[in-house]
Amino acid sequence: MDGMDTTLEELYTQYPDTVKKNRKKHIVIKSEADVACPQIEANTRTIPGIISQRGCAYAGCKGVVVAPIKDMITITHGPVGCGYYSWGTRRNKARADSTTPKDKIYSQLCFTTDMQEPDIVFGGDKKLARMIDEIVAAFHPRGINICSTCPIGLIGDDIGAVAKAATERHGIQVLAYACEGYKGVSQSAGHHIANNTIMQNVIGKGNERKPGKHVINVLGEYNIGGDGWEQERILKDCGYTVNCVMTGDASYEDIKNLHLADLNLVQCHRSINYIAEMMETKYGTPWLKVNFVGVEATNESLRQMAKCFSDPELEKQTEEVIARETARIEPALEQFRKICRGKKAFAFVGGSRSHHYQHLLKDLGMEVVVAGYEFAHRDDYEGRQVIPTIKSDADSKNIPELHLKADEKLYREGNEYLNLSKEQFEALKKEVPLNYYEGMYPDMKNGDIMIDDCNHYELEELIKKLRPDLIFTGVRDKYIAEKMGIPAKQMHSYDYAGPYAGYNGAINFANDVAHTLTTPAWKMIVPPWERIEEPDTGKQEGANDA
Amino acid sequence: MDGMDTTLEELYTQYPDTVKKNRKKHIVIKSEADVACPQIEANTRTIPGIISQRGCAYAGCKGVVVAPIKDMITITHGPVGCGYYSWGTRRNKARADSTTPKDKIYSQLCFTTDMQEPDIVFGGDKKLARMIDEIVAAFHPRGINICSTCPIGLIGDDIGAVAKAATERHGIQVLAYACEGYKGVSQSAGHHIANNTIMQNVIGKGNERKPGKHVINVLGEYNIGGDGWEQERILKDCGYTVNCVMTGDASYEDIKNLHLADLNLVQCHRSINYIAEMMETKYGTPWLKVNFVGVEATNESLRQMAKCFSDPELEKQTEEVIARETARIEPALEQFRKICRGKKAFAFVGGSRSHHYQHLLKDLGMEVVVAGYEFAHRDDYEGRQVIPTIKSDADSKNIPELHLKADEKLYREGNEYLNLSKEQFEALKKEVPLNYYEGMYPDMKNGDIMIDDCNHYELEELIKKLRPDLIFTGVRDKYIAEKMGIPAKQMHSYDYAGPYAGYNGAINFANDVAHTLTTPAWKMIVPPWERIEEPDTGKQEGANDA
Amino acid sequence: MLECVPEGKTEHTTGKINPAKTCQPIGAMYASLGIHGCLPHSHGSQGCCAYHRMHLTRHFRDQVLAASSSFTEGASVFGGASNLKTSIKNIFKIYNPDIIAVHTTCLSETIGDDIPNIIKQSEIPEGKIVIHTNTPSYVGSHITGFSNMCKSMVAYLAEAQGETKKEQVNVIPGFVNPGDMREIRRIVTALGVKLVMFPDTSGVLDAPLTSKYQMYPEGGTTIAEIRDSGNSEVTLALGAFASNAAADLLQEKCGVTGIPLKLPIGLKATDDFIMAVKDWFGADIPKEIAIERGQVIDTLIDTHFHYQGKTVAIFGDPDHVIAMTEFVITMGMVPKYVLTGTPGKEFEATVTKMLDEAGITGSRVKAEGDLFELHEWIREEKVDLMIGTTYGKYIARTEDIPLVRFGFPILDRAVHPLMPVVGYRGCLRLIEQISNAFLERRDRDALDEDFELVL
Amino acid sequence: MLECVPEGKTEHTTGKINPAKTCQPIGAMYASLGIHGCLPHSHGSQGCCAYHRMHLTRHFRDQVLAASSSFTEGASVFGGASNLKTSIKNIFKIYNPDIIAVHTTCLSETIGDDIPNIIKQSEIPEGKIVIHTNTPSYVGSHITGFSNMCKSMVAYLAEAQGETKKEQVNVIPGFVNPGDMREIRRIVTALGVKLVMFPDTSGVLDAPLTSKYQMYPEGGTTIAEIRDSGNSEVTLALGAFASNAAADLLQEKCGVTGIPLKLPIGLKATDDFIMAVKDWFGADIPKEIAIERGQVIDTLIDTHFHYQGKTVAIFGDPDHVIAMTEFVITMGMVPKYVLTGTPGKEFEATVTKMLDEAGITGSRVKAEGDLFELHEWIREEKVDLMIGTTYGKYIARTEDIPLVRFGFPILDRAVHPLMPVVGYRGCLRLIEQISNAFLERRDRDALDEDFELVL
Repeated sequence: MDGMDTTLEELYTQYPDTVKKNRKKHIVIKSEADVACPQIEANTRTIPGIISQRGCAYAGCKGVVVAPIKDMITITHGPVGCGYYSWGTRRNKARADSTTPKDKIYSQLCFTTDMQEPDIVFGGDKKLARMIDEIVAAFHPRGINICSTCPIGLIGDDIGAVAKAATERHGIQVLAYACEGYKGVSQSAGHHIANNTIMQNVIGKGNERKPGKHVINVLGEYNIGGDGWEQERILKDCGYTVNCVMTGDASYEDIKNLHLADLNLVQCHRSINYIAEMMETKYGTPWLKVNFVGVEATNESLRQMAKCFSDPELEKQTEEVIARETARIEPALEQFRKICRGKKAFAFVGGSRSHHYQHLLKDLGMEVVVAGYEFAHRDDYEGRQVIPTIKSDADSKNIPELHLKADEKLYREGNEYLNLSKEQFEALKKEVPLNYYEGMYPDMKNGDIMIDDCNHYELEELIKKLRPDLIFTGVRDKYIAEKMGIPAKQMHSYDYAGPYAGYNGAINFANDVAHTLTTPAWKMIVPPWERIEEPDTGKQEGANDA
Repeated sequence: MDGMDTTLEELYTQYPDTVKKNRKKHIVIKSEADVACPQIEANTRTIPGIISQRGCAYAGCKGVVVAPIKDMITITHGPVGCGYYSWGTRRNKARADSTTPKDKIYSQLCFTTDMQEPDIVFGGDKKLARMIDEIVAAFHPRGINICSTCPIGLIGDDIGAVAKAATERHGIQVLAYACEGYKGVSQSAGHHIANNTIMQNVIGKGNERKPGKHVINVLGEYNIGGDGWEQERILKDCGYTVNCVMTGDASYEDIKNLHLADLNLVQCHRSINYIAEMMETKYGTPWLKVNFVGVEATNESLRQMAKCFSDPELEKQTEEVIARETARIEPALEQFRKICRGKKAFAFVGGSRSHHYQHLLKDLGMEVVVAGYEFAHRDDYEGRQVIPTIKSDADSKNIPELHLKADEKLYREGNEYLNLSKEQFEALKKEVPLNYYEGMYPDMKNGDIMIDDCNHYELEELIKKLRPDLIFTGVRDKYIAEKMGIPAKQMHSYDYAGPYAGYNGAINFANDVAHTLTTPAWKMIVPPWERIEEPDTGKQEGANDA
Repeated sequence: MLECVPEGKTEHTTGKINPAKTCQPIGAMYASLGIHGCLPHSHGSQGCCAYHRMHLTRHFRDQVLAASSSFTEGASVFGGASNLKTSIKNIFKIYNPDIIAVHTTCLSETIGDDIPNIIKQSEIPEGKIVIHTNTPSYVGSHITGFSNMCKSMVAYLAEAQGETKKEQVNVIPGFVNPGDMREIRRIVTALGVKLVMFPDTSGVLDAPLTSKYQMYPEGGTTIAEIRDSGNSEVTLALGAFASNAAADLLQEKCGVTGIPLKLPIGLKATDDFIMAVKDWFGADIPKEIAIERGQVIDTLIDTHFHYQGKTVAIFGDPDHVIAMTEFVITMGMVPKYVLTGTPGKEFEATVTKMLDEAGITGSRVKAEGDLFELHEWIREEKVDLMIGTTYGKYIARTEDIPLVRFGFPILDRAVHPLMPVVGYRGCLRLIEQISNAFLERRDRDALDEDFELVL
Repeated sequence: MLECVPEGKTEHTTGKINPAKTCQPIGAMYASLGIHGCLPHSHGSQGCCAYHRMHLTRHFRDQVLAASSSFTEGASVFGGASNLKTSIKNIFKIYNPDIIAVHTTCLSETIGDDIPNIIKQSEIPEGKIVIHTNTPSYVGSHITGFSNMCKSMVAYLAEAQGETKKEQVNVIPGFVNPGDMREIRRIVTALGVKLVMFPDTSGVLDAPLTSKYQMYPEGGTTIAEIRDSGNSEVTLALGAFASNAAADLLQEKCGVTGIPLKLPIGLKATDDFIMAVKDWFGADIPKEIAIERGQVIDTLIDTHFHYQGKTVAIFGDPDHVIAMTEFVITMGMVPKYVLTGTPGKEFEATVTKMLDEAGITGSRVKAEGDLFELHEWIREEKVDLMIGTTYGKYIARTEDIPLVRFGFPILDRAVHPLMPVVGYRGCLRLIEQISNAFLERRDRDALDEDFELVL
């Protein structure tokens, strides 16, 4: 504990005073002595010039939440880059199904207005409108999203008006997301914007409840590497009807019916908690924070869900699934544990995943000693109880808060959704943390570091000082870690494998981690000529240009 | 003409006297002044040390004639090399059909006894017998060929006895070909050995005549690049039943019924004329030398064939095919002619192909100025009329001549096969050169060179002196020619394209030749720094080792 | 795959569907990484920087470090001067680069931040340097951004010390891989001529993994070298779109003769490159290079029947596509569709001239096109081969056409950034890839009876 | 495809079905081509020479010249002395090589021709040389033949001039491609050590196409160099099967220390090769080489998830297979089946030791095997990848397994003989080929929803 303090103090010395002052607030050492989580600063501006991993509101809105909707065409309104970079890079898998035929899936295409200088000068509204017309004529999509990029807000293009006119012209919904990159302080602003637009315009438009006794939504699951499909598999096995995995492999049609489920599960708390909360307000739908990453975590989530419905058959079936799946994968897991056990990791990933993966790593006998998020809020670290105490600042104020009311027709009480009496519901809430998320902190161990918006310098220093065995991070940090001699796995893309969620995901993950840890090249980094004596490489300089 | 004489005299000067004396006899300049073809020496020993293109008896027997039989397993009895080199390298295409299912085609496998030193010392008979037993047990082939390689004759393995015993033991025909590589002077000996063995052991064993009015065999067609299939296509269109293309895509079953056709067509005169001749003797089957390489040649062959049967319907159908096919390909051919016209070529290939291709080249406006064979006999150059005058020598004597007689049961007169009266038949023979081949010489032009067993030195000199535009040859010479700046096409393998026979073949060939002639790299051989001034490359030597 | 793509010709006049280009700043960032000890800086919202780093990292599979001004809404309204000044101060203090190379974004360009002025007002430690270039995302493409940053290197750094020039050649290599830059260096060095190449990402984006971590790896052109470029006799600008602007400025500013060349990809373009060096410096062609050239000729002749006469769609960045088109013609193939996303009429003029000279008719050539349009062309009339970036893979799969990956970006294969396609050795690599693409396809599609051992 | 191959385990104890080796003489012929100005001569029936030339030509796509004694039945009965003497006389007169390298065949070996004696009786022009080696086809394989000819080069040519040795290294490169030999030369030269490499087919079998034809191209080890090999301090024998015999004789005859090494294919084997040079000569490792090594490490780590844990069948020549097995283990793959056609218990011992050290169990290792047996193993339990010669393509297609072509012969692809697989650069090529084999397969087999842009 003291050691870690010293480590951090050493780290801070390189910083200019203002930076030091700022960054200290973003870093917390877990102390079991503390009763509650110390306050961590989060969702505030990155200091200019600091090499952060953060993206922008557009990335959070279009890249994370909106793009996975498979049967809508998403037009990026702006210069070419933003649409281009967010094309095909997030591994949100999508496939045809009974509601969405193959020719209505647009996941592999990229649409951008590709604004040119005259558009910046004279406005891009007309270009956007024309592109929509051409797209509708050519593709006949079920709906269109328009996501704006930085210049749009400045030049005053009214994408809302364009969307409204197009909706009327074409008779399909055209939605406008004013997710200019400069909004907020990270992707987080974009999540919120996306949540708002979808909540206001799509959810509740449908009226077809899927058949089944227990109908649920999985919110904040983007089906990266097929995670959502593995979750659906398990949930169906337990006896649930999955109404919609949102937005991974989701269709516009499914989202319209989102309010017709009995329970919202929340996987990625950061990116989707707004919808969960707003649905609770508007429709009364209860939500449950779940985690399907990790065997024990999956089991725990399934058991909590079963409790919600107070259905012995469901509970029985759940236990059967848990028993069967656990038994199936345990022998393989045990093999991988031999490689993984005792290894220490850093985790910087996603909107709940730095927390989620701690469970899976625990299954493998590994520990996360440093963890953090790029774009989290305090509640993701400390728990939702701190939300009322979070002060809004200039950056967060410009993201509209929707102040919804209970829907006159559709609102029902939480207990009704779950088919419980009021008393049963109150009892349930004591057992199961409905409509609540406790954050990452409680799962960390004494002396571990929780760090918000970790930057390159901090990462480099922490690696040098703590020498972890493995780093879970994004592609930008991956090769940095590796150049430092530390194995790294991309946890936004799973190094193109997956799924990593659920039982099958645990095996995939364990296998991949074991491979990464045991890649023979790690032991061969030092060339044989340096193993014998430190060579005077300077002497050789320029000697061998040819 | 005089120029060519001088050219050759210059060429000979490098030779030692004995070599000069020998080689002069193998080279003839076509002179229209001569009434008949001057005698050319052929089918005599290659002088030791001379870099010849010739192969051996094993190559001629196993590689050319025997291996293409698709439903027989051919075991090479000897050390590993000979079987290995003749594995998969001749492009004799074979496919399943009504008589031969896929699991009875062995074309892509290689079987060798892989003799080891003890086998050489103590004999390989037992090993061979055991291998046959294992093969029969595993593969259940319809028949087995044993081809011996050089040491077998010397160590005295009696493959005939092994074959006989195995035939009895397994109830399938096991045939022995004593085709040791040193026999004869080239592949030619092997052709003869193969012809003898098949004639004696297989042909005539069957009794199922294929249905059809005019049933024919195509002999000496090995279906390289699918040539045989193109010929079958045309022949069927004309109204023939193709009994067997031998041995390209032929089955053991088909060969047994070879004697049940009405007419034998001979494509490759050298490799198969023995069977044509022996069948004439034994069964009376008439044979006709045909050439399906070249459009005009194909037309001419088809017309001659039609005449043989004196069937107006057949003649009409033949003319229809000729008209249709010629019209179909002519426009494309004309395009290629623009590239090919006026180009001069050398041709060294195969057992009639140096002759055959002259026809196709003529179709394209090209001329062969030097042509020859590796393994031909005088009759291939001069015409079969010279056969009685060919003296047998020590090398040819050791290839047995089968002195067959007319088969008592099966012999019929030629006219009966063709359904002609004797008079009609005699008249036909005046119109169509039945049972005859005129050789290459008549088709050559004044001043052209005909050269037997052309060797590296002669090729190099002739290229330097005559600078042809294109060389048709084998893979060994191809890269030599190209290094001299002359485009070359492998005509044993068609550079892995084809078919080159028939109408489709003419188009393929023209296309490939045009490509080869026009490959842009030919014009870029001289580096730009040499285009400006001849560099003093010596100065640079050793300057840039790194 | 791509069942959603409409059949037949569609009206597509506006925007891009499946773009074949991206925006300027990433090109500037890549160029900046080719200066030793440089930290690229993106003046805009942090999302740009995040995207560019991610995208470059995916192509190169190596670290890409860059900082951002991290605009928020406030900065967007009031201007980014303070963000940039803070950035410069923090970067030098925390990350200690030798030089910061600032590029703008559509955001800061729309705002109209006056970067030179802001830099002047910034705290820059003694001996440290800040340069900048303007890279509005709504003009040109990533290639324009690369070009602009190269030009700014000249504008800020190149100096002519007097009239007399050094016997050395500048090479502006274009937006090519570090492996290509290494190979260009090898060739010029083999010719015995001193080389100043800028930018040079070799050693930066193809850096070895050793026991030591370096935030600024050993590679990259040093500032001293770029300064010295003003004293060179001549500049070879490889690729008009990426390199001419810097060469022109060098001529104007320092009197260094600029020679515009193609990227030295393919036989002719490599000939031209080598002859440019030879002609200017009277360099002798070393045997090694002559052998390599002769091997290319040999291979082209040996393998022509694997590809000659086949039709190809070539797409990607303009300098790459131009050079590849020339090489494909040299191979006897037919460039049927030639497309770049980058705007520029010179592209169409250059390619059309090549086609005319080769007597090839019926091809389509387009600048500022997109892959949706390329797909429409291919649907109208198929080609035998596609040569271009990873983004072509959807079309390749849908239409069952082999794809030879070439250019930037290649996101789904590894090792390629280390393997040069420039020079004569590069020709061999390309011939091998193209031959093999056809041979693999032949093997795949062959009927059993046509499946052959020797090809 | 291969429907005729029986299901299940068959009795196969005798002969070979689909051999994974060929006969000695072709190896001797290949080695001879690595002497400058040499005409190989096959003492036997002309079919051998024709086959060997054809086969080498198909692999190298370059001219392969060799003469034959053109035995007829008479010579087979009475001995080939006269044929050989005539050959020698004619060859020098007509083809004028500097040296003739005679090898025998199963025919002349069975007859028992006494070659040294015949050579002694031959007319050999002043300054010209005839050497020979015995290559009975019924012993060993083509690798043995290569080894024997290398040994004969030493026996006939190598001379030690006194006790003191020169600071130079002999390298016997093994039966590798000319491109490999070039790369070995580059590496040793980069280490600053003078090299005598024999044989050296670079410049012979990868000769450029220029305007001038040379029957004996500029490449190949000169006779003077081979003579001088006796004065070298040390011989590195690359590949035990191909090179140890010559190195041993050189040690015995001239006192040159022989160091047996693996073929420098793969990271470890290249390390060993470079360290052998460094350790003996105290050579400094140039930066260039260190960077290349670091790039290999970097690439292995970057790409491991493309192949790690996959099972492989490796087949071909023993030295190649041994080195590739080691590299495949270095890559974290599992060599499931390891097979050579060449006899030799050391093969099995060497590979088994590697597998044991890597803790890999359940693999099958066999010398003197054939591809029919390999196919049976694969049918019993499939592998993810095959690495070996073109002959593997039938199995690869039948069982739908990707094949990375490696070793000798490769008959159905071009350019490979120019592209080194030795050294660190060779590692990159192999990693690229292996990665791409898996990635191509992944793209091919992916469901539409799993077809991805980034991999």
